[in-house]
Amino acid sequence: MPADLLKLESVDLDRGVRRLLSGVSFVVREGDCWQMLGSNGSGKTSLMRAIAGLTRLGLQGDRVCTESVIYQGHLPGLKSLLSCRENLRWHGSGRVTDDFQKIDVALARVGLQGYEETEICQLSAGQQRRVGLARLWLSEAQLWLLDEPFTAIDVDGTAMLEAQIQRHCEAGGAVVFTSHQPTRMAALKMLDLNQYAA
Amino acid sequence: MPADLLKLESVDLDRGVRRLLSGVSFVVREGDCWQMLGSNGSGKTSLMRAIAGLTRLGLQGDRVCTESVIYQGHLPGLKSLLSCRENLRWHGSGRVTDDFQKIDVALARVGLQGYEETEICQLSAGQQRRVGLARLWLSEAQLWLLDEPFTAIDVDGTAMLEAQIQRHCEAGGAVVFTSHQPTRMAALKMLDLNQYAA
Amino acid sequence: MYFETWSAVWQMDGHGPYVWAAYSLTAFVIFLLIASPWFRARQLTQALRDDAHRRAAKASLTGENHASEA
Amino acid sequence: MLPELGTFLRFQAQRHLQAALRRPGDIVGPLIFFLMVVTLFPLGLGPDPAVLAALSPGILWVVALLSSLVVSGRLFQSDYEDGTLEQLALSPHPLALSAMVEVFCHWLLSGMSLALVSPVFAGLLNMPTQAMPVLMSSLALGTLCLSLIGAVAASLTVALRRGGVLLSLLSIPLTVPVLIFGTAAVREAALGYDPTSWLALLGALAAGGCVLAPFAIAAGLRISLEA
Amino acid sequence: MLPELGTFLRFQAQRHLQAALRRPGDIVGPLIFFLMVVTLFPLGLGPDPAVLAALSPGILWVVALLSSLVVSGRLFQSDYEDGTLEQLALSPHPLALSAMVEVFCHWLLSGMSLALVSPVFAGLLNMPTQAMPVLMSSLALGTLCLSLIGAVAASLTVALRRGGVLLSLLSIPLTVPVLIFGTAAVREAALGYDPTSWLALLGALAAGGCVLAPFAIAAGLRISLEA
Amino acid sequence: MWSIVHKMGSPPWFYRFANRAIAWLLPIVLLALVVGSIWGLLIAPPDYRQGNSYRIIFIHVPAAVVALAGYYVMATAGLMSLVWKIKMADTAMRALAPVGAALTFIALVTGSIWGKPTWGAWWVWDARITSMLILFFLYLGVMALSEAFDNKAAAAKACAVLSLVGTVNIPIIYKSVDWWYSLHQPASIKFTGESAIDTSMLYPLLLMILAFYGLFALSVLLRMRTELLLTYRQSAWLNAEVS
Ligand code: HEM
Ligand SMILES: Nc1ncnc2c1ncn2[C@@H]1O[C@H](COP(=O)(O)OP(=O)(O)OP(=O)(O)O)[C@@H](O)[C@H]1O
Ligand SMILES: Nc1ncnc2c1ncn2[C@@H]1O[C@H](COP(=O)(O)OP(=O)(O)OP(=O)(O)O)[C@@H](O)[C@H]1O
Ligand SMILES: [Mg+2]
Ligand SMILES: [Mg+2]
Repeated sequence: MPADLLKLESVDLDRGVRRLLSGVSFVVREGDCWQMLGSNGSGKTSLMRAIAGLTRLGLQGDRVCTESVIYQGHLPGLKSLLSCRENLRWHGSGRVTDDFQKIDVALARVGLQGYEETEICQLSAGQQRRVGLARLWLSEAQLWLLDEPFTAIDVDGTAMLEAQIQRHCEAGGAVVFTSHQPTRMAALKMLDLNQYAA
Repeated sequence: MPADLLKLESVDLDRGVRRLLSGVSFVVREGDCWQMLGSNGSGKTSLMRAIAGLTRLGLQGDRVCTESVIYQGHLPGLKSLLSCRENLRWHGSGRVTDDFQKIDVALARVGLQGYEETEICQLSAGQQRRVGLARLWLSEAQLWLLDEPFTAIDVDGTAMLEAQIQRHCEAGGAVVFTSHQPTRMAALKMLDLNQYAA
Repeated sequence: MYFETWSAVWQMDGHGPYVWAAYSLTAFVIFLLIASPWFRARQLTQALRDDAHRRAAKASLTGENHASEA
Repeated sequence: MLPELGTFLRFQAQRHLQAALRRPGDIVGPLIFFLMVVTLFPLGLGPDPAVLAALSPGILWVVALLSSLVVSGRLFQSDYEDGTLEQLALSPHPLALSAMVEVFCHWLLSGMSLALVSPVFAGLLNMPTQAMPVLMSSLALGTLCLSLIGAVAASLTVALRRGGVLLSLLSIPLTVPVLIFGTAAVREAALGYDPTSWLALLGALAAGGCVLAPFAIAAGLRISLEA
Repeated sequence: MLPELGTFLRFQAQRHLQAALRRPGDIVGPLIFFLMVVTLFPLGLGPDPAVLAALSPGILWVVALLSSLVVSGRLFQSDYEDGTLEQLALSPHPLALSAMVEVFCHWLLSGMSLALVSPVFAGLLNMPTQAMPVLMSSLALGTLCLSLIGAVAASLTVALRRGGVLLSLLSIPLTVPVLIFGTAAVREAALGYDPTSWLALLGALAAGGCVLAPFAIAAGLRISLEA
Repeated sequence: MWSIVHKMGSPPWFYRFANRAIAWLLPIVLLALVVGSIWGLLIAPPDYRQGNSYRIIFIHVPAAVVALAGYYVMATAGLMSLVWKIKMADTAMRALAPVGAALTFIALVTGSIWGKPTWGAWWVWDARITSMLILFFLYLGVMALSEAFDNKAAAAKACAVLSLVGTVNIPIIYKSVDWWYSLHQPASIKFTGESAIDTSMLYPLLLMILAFYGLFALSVLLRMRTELLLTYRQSAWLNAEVS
């Protein structure tokens, strides 16, 4: 049986004084791909941050999570004055690389060939998101937590990202992502947060 | 024949030293609904801002645009410390209202009943976008320029916004919007910016 | 010439260091003011010319190819 | 419905004041900052009351200038970041006027409040009591000029990432006359002379600024939206 | 692959310095700001060289303190706003160390550069030449303390939309010892006495700060991410 | 008149004009600078009160005079860029500030070097010196603003606004600094040159002032040509012009 990468057991989530979610239980195993669903304001972002360990105050219950995790939230974590290549030397959550060839390959994968030396602030909304997503090609983390990764990404980019997510899961990783759009991915598990609304 | 609300005639668009688009011509008449397409970085946002009249330095060519226009870009134009209701008293482009009933109706339409007194900074990403979109229910402008209005909006919200856009066009208004997702709207005209790439 | 000897020119009754420092600093700034845009322009025109040559060479090459094909 | 210009400007002012009153820290903060900086001077320059009294007009005015600059640097920042500025620029009402409304509200909350409490600070530095009214009025007029200058600089730098220091570089040279007239008025008053002419000069600067600055601010904001 | 702590910190430092050097204006800017503020004092206090020379240690130190506080208030701002801070907090490397790297880089670029050029400013105020080395060393040590204090305040206030100014005011009282020791050292040196004991006190403050501040900063940043 | 302005506004025409003007100006300016310096350093007699240190005047005063005038030239360029939207005025905006700042710097540094033997101090807060320092700050502000924008067109417009605001302010600043200084009952320090200057010193001074005006024009044209080469490196006319 594949190993558990993340385990929530009857977790309650508060935001300020309000209880958002109660009794959430779910387990992410190697090879799993979860889409988190829920209407606006249902608590997807809050739960994602709590899973990643960014907010601990509002979380009650048992949370077990692997160390080998990468989180990509609404904010891309890019320095707007550095170029794409310089930014990706430092690709999140304490991972760094000096291998420019690998970085350039990742940039090409997300469709940014020719933009290696462009500063982030000179890119369009979607291009900036793509630089952030290029980290997924560089990372060696097992569990990916992605909050609305398809935002501002065009049709080609969406297909490419879906393929990468599936590849990662097939290789024994696991992905939890939120998205309001239906995707074309196979073997997707759904976690609907509306049912846990407190 | 319906009147022209916006007319671009062989317009070139520069961003810094780079030419983004060349030879764009299109006309928006009353009742038109245009979706602007184009891959990431093709110049949708730049063109939208130029149409609205926010950037003039990079635009060469003839641009005629009605005065009765509302523009909603990537930034919602909301004060994060004011409540939804207070924010909507001032609903963009110089229009104001003191009619709280109308504001509350608009908020209910975008699914934010009960959040009238909540401060913007306490809302989720999608809820904040919804407050911005509530302006469309309050506005009396004829031409709507919407840059990625469906970002962060859930499935119900998307349907509701699509319906509102169609209603506006049927009532003799016109809408130009960008979106990477295909929509379910009827009688949609497409403007593909990739074909004007310089 | 007002001064009698060259050493008097350097000394200037004790004010020499000040005067010469002022003049040499000015000369340096003027040199920068003229030289830096001058060399930058030379560099840029050279780059443009190189580009033109490269394009011309490429064009003639492909042109020959077309000719040989025909 | 497009409102009358008057209604529109009233709404603008209400919006601005409401948002500011929602965080009173932003109004009280600069005052406490001022107070603390004033207390730093006896620590740095030594506690001799006579020396402090002689220097007090200069110290108070320099500190007022600095704190006014620091505060007014953020004048259009939030409007730019949340997209309000785009909406104002697209409004059929003149951008110059709506920007001026913001500047006035800002001045009311920062400059005027500083002028009102300034006697407290002056007391800390042993300034003679007869100079206090002049201190207050010179600060009231002077901070209006400073807010206008700061607003011009802020409008030009609002789109620039990390425009913080740049803003001071642009505005400090322009503020020199305000500083000179302001200190002169207070010093004359402290020495028992008539400060009216200096106050009149400050008033002239403020009036001239109110007429000319709106154009510069509107032009600056439009350029910032282009960047 | 998870790098060694050393490599990771080196990358952090490079990233920070690169972004700063991309805009040399960001390093030169604060120095010119300092220069401008120094010129404001003769304008406010009068041009008498003897008075200015006597006040120069205090003036230079107060201005250094203010400009250091203004600059270091934004220390973690961009990291917070662009999401870098979230990534740092999730990294297995201690947040305290990566934050300290930022503080050191910041100090190198702001405090050290200020200390290096400070003789120019001192010359403008006619400070005696023999005090210059002491001015430089006291500023180098003192700005390190100021950066640490500023960083603690910045870590606590980075997420606050409300009353941010108020909290950063907490840091001014903490800086009082630095100001007192710094001015004392320079004044003693200008009068021809031995300033070593004051410099030693400053050094002790800096060393103590380097040991304790990291914990406070890391805790502050984690709290800010919860907000 | 308008046709000239129109022509000046066209980048190709201006590029050709700049090339020709530089070819003429460069030797003339260098020659005038060398002749004026030799005249001032070696031939002119010393001042009866300051001795030989006064020879700094031949660079100090020309630099100060041209630096002051330069700000007004910059403001005029700003007006042309904002009101008539002349493209070359944008280019000029970005070229003028560094040159003006350099000349102001020369005036400041030579002045303070001159101050050491004369007053015994490198720096004194005299009214005119203070105004010059503020002018230096104004130039630095324009330079910093122009560097901070990525978009060159926006940078030029922003600098135009700033320099116009500065121009409105300059007379006020000068007047206020004068009053500030007289308010403080200045110490006994005075400029010596206020009395009529002897013709043996006047002629080299006039020559140097002319030479510095030429230098100003020359370095502005040089910088503008570089800007043109950068901005229009893609365009056909420039490629034709270069090769
Ligand atoms: C940093 C210090 C100084 C600065 C910034 C400075 C600045 C100026 C300026 C702006 C002018 C004006 C030109 C005009 O009004 O047309 C000038 C002229 C002059 N300066 Fe200086 N100056 C400095 C130091 C000195 C010193 C130390 C001396 C000599 C003792 C000196 C002697 C003169 C003379 C003789 C003139 C020309 C005569 C006149 O127009 O009154 N300056 N300087
Ligand atoms: N500030 C800037 N300076 C220079 N170039 C820029 C700047 N912002 C964007 N660009 C460039 O302009 C092009 C168009 O950007 P724009 O934001 O208009 O694209 P878009 O079509 O809206 O893309 P997206 O779908 O990603 O939102 C991009 O290729 C980008 O590289
Ligand atoms: N800073 C805050 N303080 C208090 N409550 C908040 C805050 N931010 C969000 N909330 C509330 O928490 C709830 C969940 O927000 P969250 O951002 O997790 O939603 P979400 O599911 O990600 O929504 P979306 O689809 O819009 O991104 C919302 O109802 C919101 O009102
Ligand atoms: Mg969310
Ligand atoms: Mg876009």
